[in-house]
Amino acid sequence: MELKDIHIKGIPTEDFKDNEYLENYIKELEANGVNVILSKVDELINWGRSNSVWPLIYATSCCGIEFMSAAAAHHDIARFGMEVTRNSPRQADLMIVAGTIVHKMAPLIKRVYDQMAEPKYVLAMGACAISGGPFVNSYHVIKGVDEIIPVDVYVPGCPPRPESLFYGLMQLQRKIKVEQFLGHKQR
Amino acid sequence: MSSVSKYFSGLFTGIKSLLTGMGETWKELWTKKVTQQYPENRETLEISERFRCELVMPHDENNEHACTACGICEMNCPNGTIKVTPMFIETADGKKKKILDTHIWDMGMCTYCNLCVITCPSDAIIFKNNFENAVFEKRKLIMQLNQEGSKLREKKKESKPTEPII
Amino acid sequence: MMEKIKKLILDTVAEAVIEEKQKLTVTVEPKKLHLLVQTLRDNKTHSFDYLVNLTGVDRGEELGVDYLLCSSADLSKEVVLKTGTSDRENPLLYSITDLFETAHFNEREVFALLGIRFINNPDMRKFFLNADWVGYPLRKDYDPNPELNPVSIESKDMVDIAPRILETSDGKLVEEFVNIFEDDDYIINIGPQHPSTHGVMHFRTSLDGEIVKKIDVHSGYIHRGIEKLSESLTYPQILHFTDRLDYLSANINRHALCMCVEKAIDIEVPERAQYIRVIMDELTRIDSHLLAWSAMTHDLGATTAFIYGMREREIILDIFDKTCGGRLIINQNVIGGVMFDIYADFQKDVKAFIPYMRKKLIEYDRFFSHNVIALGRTQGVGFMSKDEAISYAVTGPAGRASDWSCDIRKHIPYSLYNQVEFKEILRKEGDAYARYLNRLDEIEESLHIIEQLIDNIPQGDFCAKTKAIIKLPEGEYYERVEAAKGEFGVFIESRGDKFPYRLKFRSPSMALVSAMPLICQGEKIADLIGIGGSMDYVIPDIDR
Amino acid sequence: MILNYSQPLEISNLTSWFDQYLRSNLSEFWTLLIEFVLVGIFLLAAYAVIALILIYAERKITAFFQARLGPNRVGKWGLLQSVADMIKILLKEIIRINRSDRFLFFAAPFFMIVASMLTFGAIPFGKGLQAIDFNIGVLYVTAVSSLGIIGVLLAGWSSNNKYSMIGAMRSGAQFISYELSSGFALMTIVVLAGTMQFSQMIEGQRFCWNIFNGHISSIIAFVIYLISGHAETNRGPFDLPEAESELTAGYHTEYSGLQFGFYYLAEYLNMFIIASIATTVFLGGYLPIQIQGWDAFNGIMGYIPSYVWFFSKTGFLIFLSLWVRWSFPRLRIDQLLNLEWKYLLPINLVNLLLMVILVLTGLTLKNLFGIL
Repeated sequence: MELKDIHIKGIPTEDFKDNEYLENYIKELEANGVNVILSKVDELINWGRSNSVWPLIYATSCCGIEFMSAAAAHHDIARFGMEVTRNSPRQADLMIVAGTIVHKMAPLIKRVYDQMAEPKYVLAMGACAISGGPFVNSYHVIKGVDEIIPVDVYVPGCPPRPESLFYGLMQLQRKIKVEQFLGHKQR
Repeated sequence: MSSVSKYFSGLFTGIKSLLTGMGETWKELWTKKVTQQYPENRETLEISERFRCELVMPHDENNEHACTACGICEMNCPNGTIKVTPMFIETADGKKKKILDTHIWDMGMCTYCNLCVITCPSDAIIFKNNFENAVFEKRKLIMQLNQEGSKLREKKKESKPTEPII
Repeated sequence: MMEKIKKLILDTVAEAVIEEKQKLTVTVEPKKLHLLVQTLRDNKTHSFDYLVNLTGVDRGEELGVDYLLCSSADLSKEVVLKTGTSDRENPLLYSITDLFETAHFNEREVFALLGIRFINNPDMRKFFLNADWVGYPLRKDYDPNPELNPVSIESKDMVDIAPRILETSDGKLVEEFVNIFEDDDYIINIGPQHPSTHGVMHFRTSLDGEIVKKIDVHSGYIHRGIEKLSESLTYPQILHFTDRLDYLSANINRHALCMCVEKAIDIEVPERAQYIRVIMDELTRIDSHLLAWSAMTHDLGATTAFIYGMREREIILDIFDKTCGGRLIINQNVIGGVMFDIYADFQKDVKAFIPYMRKKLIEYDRFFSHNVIALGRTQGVGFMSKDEAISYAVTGPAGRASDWSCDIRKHIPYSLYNQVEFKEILRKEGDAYARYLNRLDEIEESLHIIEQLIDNIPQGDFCAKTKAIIKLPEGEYYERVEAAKGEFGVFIESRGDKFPYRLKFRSPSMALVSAMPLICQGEKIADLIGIGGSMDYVIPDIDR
Repeated sequence: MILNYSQPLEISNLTSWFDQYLRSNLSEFWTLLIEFVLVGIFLLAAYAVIALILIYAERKITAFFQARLGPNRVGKWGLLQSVADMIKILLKEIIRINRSDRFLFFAAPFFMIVASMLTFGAIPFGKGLQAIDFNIGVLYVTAVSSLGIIGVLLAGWSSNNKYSMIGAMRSGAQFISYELSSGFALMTIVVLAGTMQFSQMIEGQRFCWNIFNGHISSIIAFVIYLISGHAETNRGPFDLPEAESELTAGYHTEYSGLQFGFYYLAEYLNMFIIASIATTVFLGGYLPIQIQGWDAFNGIMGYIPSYVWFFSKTGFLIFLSLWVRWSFPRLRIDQLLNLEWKYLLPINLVNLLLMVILVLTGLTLKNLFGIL
């Protein structure tokens, strides 16, 4: 598999940022070697997975409102098939961390993450979730949600506009499309 | 008797209100949809000029920028998103001069409050509206704004950057 | 009048120190405070029955509390009470929770952040922070070393035992522990991560079947320490926090802080900036009310209505976006004016929006306001009387739904509000439906205000020149504005520095949440959510 | 009297040919065995396909009601969206939950699926497209479809989750009460039709659908059946058992992966089943629109295959149910029970009596105009 095979409707591969990460990822996977038939099945599975990402919104503050905008009529996250927001972590595929995570919240976000079923992904939306943002110097704020749970995609902005979020979601779709389910490497 | 008439009037006003509501959704079913289709409309999508997404330091064709490494933006940043590292060189006439070494901006931490831009005395940095910034690794959000080998634009006439200052 | 109040105070507590600062300020010793507050509240002629703000301050040598009281009939009548204790090891003050219900959460907040415990407060747990938090962050000698309070990812069991200190009739202090719930209560956690708590509120709710028996409010899941952070930032830098308190009234909150600083250092704000500010404020209010409407309908299960509300909101966001480069957090107001002038088509866009919004209001009315299911779920549900509203300091559309005239724009007109004509929407029912209707009517009033201003924006500067470094002269400054959720206040104590010595935001949402246990009791669990929607609180505004 | 039209696209042509072919080559036993297996496979496939189509349709229609576009990036117009969802959900991890009743927890989704599956077998999809034609078809369908509630109750109980528990209890209360009125509504029509067998009931509606035949009484029964059927499927505004604003995901909060997929499928299938029973009982099932005397018109209508008629009528009812779902806020539990016990049930009883009178006095449409 090569990077240019990963097709996302509407944006050519070379226009995406951070392509080198995916290239490295593919190289790493190829080093393990997978046979062709399996990789075709993998492609089908990944097609299904990447197009059916049901989010769980871990909205704590402002970014949550922007997610609501993204879900509403003007932007319509449903076009990506992602409007099925599951409130139960057991049924969700993607946790969108939208907002500041503080000390008191840390155990809870970890717990919700643990309750999610594999395969699961995390998207850090906005400056607070990425690094603590405006409150980075505060005594009660965690400097980035990646200190607690692994993050797949970072969407910067304060808050990012819905289009930015969609761009991040497409980045995530690209990442899912690279993964192998039947091969060796599983998350 | 009144309770019976209340029962039926309650029933019918209730049904009427429900039908009115259904009428509204029926109308909406046929109105034009307001959805804008990003990314399919990427070519035509207009993000307002002033929208703040990415801090950039405009460079002209000679690879020159306007930053004097004064550090005012760094001082004004409320949460330490900007790191300006100056470098001292000796000019031809033997004076020590402070120039910009690196101007680092952490996109993942920025609150887009615009204080750095409005306080910059030499209008060296501006916000751009390019919103497609999501990446897979946090370290890639830390950006160096001055290009490799760039230098300070000599102050000649009113050599302001061509972009409109927003 | 002022003399009468002074006399009343001196008659009650002879040794009280009365100063005339920005507001009438009275300093008393802790033991006399309760008596004084009670007298002020209960006297007939100048009743100070509305506790606006309760601020804990580390004054250096002593730990103190400032109370801002005002009259519920005339919000411009204000008095500031101060008290304090010099015992930093075990500071104890007297609670006024029995006089003002709103004091309860505020006192718990002061305990969490400054370590002052209040005698006779029925539930002295820390409000924002975990019980095992080391140190009191707002004290000046707080040790910020992260090793003292490491990040823990271990889930802990909830402990429902509250300590309290009571004063017995013979003046002794007794510390005791009370169980919040009974042993066999069926307790469910609504929150902190729950689809309809409007953020990360945590209601521990004990149920009797479907009926809510008792609610215990836990907060602080998004306590970000804004007040502490502000103490080391300059005034222009602090501005960006105000947007993130109640992000739906971002512009109004920012207006409050700007006004507070402007008044303290006497900056004349250009007329044009005033117009832009008020128009943007009202657009923000519409935006916030629309979201409240949408969220409430969503809470009641009408997803379609939610989408309609968000659709109309998007038009306002576009206007914001074009004016100041932000959709939600707009960074528009700065000290001395506004950051960006309006764009060329601003007036055209806003004028196109007004009739559109009016049309949509009619649609909302037909679609939801008279729906028999919606009526059944909101009418008579979550009742709050006027007295309760005042005691819990519930302002904004929710307070006005209980027939309490509490619109700061009418009582203490600021900016251009004394030049425009608008109605204060009051309703007597005090239930969820009244709160719901109040919001829709207030959207109409806001449209009316914008209509009066939009064509008359004068030419001129949009921002006054300010000094590079803004220093506030020593003193205490209060400013109150009417945010979308209710009264938003800023209190700055300055010691002449470029940083504030103490900065406190009076958040309307805290009062709204504090009333939740009262008005939800005995209602169904489904109504708990609906009432939450009708109160329309924003959690980061509470937790700060 | 009954027009025997030949329809080239009718599937019954194919099935009867196939049946004859098998019988001519194999013994009775093998013929039946092969046919049973094929019918089973066909039903299972139809089950999955119908669910996928319904999920897609609902998401699209919902979007259109809400001024949006809905899924449109996976395949043309998003047609493959539910296929992608299915692939995903099949391979999603199934979480074993500590401190739950393991056996019941796993059994619950199967109850749900089996109940709807059993009902599915008795529905006449078209002429000759019915697995079993019971002589007590109506009773059977009512009885079997209500087994699904066991799945919901068990799920709520065994999950050891308080939200699930409340959801399941609500579901129980809701289901039992609404089962009454849906049963009564069907009985009203049984009185009119004089039979419980679906095939006979359908044939009796050739020129006059039951909803017209019993006029006032039938229409009342029809509306009541739609309301209570809608309530039985746990869909908004009756979605209290999974009311997401208060109970996150209600009774299936703890289910993940395929098990959740079962509930998800069953929800849509139940919606389909309710609509198809209503079609069969009230709207003449798979029969085309026929008007006594207009032979040319009848011929044209009859040319459209019967399953097309069936699915379009069912589709219309499903659309109606979606329209209702996306227009109203959710009811509260006491409102829900009020609606049933104070309004639907009494009206229903009176209506049943009215129908009896109508039938006895011969005031039904057929008798009034002397048709048939």
